Amino acid sequence: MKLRTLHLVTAALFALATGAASAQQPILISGLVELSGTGATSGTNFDNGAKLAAKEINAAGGILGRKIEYTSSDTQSNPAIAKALAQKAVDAGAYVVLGPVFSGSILVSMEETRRAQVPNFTGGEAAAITEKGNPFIFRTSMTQAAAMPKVARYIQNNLKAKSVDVMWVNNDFGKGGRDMIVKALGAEGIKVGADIPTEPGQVDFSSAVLKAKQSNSDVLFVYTNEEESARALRELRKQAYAKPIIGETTLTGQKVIELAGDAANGAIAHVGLTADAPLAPVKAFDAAFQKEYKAKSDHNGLKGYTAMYFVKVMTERIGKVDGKALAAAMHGAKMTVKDNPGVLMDVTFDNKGDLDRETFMTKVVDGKQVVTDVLPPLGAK
Amino acid sequence: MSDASFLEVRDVRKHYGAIKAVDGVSFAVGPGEIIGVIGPNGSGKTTLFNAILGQIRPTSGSVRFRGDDVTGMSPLELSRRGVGRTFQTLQVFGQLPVRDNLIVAAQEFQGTLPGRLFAAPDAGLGERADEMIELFRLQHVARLPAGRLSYGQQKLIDIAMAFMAKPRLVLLDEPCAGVNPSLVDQLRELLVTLNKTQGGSFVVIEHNMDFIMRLCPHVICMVEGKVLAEGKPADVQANPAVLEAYLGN
Amino acid sequence: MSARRHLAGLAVVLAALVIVALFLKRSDVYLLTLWAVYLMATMGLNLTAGYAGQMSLGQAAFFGIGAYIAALLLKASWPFLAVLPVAAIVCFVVGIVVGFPALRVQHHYLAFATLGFNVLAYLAMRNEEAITGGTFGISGIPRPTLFGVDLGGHLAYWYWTLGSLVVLGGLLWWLLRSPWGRAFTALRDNPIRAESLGINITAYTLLAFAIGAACAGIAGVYYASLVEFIEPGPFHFSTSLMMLLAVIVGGSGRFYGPALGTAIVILLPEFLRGSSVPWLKFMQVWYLAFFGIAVIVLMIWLPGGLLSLRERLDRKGGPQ
Amino acid sequence: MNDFIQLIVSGTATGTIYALAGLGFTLLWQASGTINFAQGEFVMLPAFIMLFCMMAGAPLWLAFLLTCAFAMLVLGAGFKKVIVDPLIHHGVIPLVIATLGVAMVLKTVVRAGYSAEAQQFPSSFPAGQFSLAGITISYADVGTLILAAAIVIALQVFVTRTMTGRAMQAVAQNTDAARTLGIDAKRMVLYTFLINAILATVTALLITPTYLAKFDMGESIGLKAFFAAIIGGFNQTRGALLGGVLIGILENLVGFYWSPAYKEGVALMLFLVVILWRPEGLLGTAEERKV
Repeated sequence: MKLRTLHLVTAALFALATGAASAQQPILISGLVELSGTGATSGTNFDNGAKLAAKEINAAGGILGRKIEYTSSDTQSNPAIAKALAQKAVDAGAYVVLGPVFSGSILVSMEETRRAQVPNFTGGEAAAITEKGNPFIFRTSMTQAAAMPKVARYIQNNLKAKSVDVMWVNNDFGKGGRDMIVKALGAEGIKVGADIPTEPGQVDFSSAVLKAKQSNSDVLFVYTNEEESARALRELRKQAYAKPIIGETTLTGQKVIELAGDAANGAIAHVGLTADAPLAPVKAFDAAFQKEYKAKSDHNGLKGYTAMYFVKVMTERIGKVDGKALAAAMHGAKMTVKDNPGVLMDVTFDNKGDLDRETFMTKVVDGKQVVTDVLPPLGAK
Repeated sequence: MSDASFLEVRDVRKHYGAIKAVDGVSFAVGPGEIIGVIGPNGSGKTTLFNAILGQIRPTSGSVRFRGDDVTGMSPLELSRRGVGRTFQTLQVFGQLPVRDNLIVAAQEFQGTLPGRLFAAPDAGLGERADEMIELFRLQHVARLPAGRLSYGQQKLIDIAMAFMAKPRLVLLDEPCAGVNPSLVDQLRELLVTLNKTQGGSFVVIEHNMDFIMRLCPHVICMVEGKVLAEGKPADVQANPAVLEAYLGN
Repeated sequence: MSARRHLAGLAVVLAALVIVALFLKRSDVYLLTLWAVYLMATMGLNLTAGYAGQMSLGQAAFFGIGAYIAALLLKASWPFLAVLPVAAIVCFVVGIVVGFPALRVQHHYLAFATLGFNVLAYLAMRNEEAITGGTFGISGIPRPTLFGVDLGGHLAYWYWTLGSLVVLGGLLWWLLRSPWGRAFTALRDNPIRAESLGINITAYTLLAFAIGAACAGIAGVYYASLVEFIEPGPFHFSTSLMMLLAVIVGGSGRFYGPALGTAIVILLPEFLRGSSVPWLKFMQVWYLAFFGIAVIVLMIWLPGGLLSLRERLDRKGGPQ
Repeated sequence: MNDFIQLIVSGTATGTIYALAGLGFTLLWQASGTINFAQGEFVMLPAFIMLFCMMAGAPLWLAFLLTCAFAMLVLGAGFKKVIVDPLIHHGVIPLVIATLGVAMVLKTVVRAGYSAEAQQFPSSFPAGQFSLAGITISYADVGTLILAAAIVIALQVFVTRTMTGRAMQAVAQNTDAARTLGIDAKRMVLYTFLINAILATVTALLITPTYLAKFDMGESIGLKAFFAAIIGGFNQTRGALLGGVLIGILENLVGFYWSPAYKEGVALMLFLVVILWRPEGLLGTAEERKV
């Protein structure tokens, strides 16, 4: 009798111990982010978003009862370093890799995560990322290929423009967007007027704006990073450019409005995911982010945040911490805000790793980003 | 050719605006001759050297060496023709060991440029360098970087370098400056030895009168860019104009 | 240090690099390889700037030219060993052209002239999309198979790069011991005196540039094949600055200076990043500030670089 | 034609900014043979100091004055004492390398210690613009131009017409001779460092509204400033102005009439042409190669 009791107690203790052990063993998630170099702003936002989500999830009990251990490392915006860090993350036994944001870096580092069969969520928007048939790569935002047709359609239907000038920044982000918008405008039968490349970090936009003024097209499409967008808007205001100015994602962002001041008023942009979206979960995110980091999140913050929640939702759906199974389940996955507020908006993934969701048309009014239209997902007809 | 000298400087002028640093100097040097150039500071001696050696281009006048016109030729071309020099200030390669300083002073005269890449590290000049080191009594410091030696030792290296390639003509700019007086005699004997064993003509600028008088059979005195007197050392020294130029200053 | 002790020391270090790699993680081996690749370029820069005294801030451009040549030719299925001489020769020729300003200007002017070349090369890499792929770069660059041995694995590629580094280092060692090496030093220490001794300073200046550039071109080939992707970013002039600082911090004009300097620039920040010790973590954010201070302090107290430390101490304690 | 003039006008405004930063380069070079690779960061740091002062509640003018004092202390006297003085006798290169180190330190301190993001900065001039014969000119452009021109002229007058200025020039041309004339050479060199620090602060005040306060804002401005100085003539105060304006205008013309892609290469091309054809710069006087 005594002996049996002892056995029972030991067994119970043992079970408790192992159970506790597996509950305490954290899930390792590695972030590869641009904390310095040219991508510092994007990477820092992405990283902060992911950190915030991990904190919330852990506070609510973690994933399948296990805590998330999120560690981020700096790629210095350098692909060679990103590749090394991806190997390091794999060596350390990461369950999932988040980032990098820069397309140049992710194109290199995703080869490493693919080799190790670790799911990789990226902030990159270049079309090429999901065209390589890599079953372990997933986006956290809509591609330029998906966004630009929406912009072109808006220009056609709402602005009734016959010709458009395109001002873009000559980096992988700007060049990719420029190629896509030219294609999308062509599909709508809209003529492209002046094609105006600008340099990253460019300060003087007078000749660029003059080119746009001279070509006399109906609309100007601006696709540059935040600081350059602000400078372009100021110069456009200075030279009294009177036509509609439309952009994608960055143009009406918080940072641009802050930097451009009055000159941002009137700018229109299509935004995939914005901290100003008129949705309750996004507003909650916005408040939490501002409280945590004393700054407003840009779209990259939302990318990092939602990526972490995608991992949580899908891991709980498959019921185990298994990278290969997670990757398989992600293809064709659908997540709704109703069940999982952390994903912020209803979202679906296709079998290439691209995602689809509602998007917004925004406009800057009195120094504030205002949502003017909600555009349905591409897949929804 | 019998009349034509080894080195012939004819009416060389170097003007900087209104300043006439060298103002019509002519002289000739025969094979194996040692000529001294004296004169107060600022009389244009070093400028004359630089104009002869292609460091600066003379305003007018001509320089002929072994019958060829070499006026305004680069120092590189002149060195190829067998003209060596030392500078007024110390000019050794401070980071190279003494022995390498001597080898580098002659290696470019061995073979072709590509050939030297594949040549022995000492370019076949090791023995010659050791000879010079012995002659100048530098054995104990031969492996040290030249820049770490005393001024007098560096000066000796500097002079030895000018003779490494067995030049036909050497122009020495103040070889005694900064040299310990006890070494001056040794230096003069060295130059005499070199003149005898190697041949070649020397032109020496020097302020040390005793040194010049005992070394050079022929002396030129320059004042304000012009040749004031020329001839045997004793004659030049006794020339009243020369005395006045020195004392007048 | 006697020649025998030198060789023995080198053999020990090389053996350590060979053996240690067997126990390292994949990512650490990759970083070691990256160090070896950058070292090829900084050893070349050490010849140009350290031995011959021609301050060049354009080394990353040659590095990039080599990498782009490799990317294009390797993707066109050229054998690796055929790509190497092409990259080296092209960079050698471009190096001669870039060296020309050095004949007219010196020091800081030269630094800016070569930096200007670097910026132009960078702009061309970004804008000449038809050749370079523009800002998207070129991906899918293969790793070589040599004599039937596949060098695609991380260890195989490391040994291949290390072997190549030793060969390149040997060639440079031999070159520096030849009369050319002496002429380069003479050119740096005193060009005017050198010319009066028959040293063709025009030829040697251009050669110093060209040989340094060829080394960077070779390094570029190994880089492209290592990372398997290139874009203009790594060939920005800031890389040239880091390469020059690596040479100077290690000890310019000292044969092993670049090895130490490159390790400090490439390996040390990654080591700090990987560390979990709190104060080292703090260092990773502030790393560049400390590096900058170290550079200033070195310039003031030890301008010969870290490798001159012993000599400096010897001299202080010595009879002089 | 209007376009052309518009490009010239805005190019001139940009160019005067390059010139202001380039002016500091030439001053330091003339007085002490210092090549300052951290010149761009010398503009960046005051921008952030001004921001801090304003965050603490100071109005712009007060922030500017406080920052001037700070800059003179740290970027003027401190820089000279700690970096330049110990290194100046070792030749140009070690000092160049050390200033590269200074640039790295300043950038990292701002980035790691404050923020990697661009911050906006208030303009010292009223917003808005006016049209003149079809050309739009902003008040900021006019203000920058006038202020920059005034500074260059004032500096020229100071150097050539005042006792202190002439003493400074004497030191710049021949330190030893100046010393024998009883000029306190050390003090004169210190003055140039202080003037350079103030120039950098003024440049920061003028450019930060457009460049935005960011840790790496100094990179491009530093480079352009140096090119402006060399193109104009390194040993001439007026040279930097000519070089800067030339770069500003040509950049705009190339960007508009040829390709914006190579706009950033304009300064370099001009620089390469100048050093190959006239190394002393357009307005500079040749310096004899020292034997």
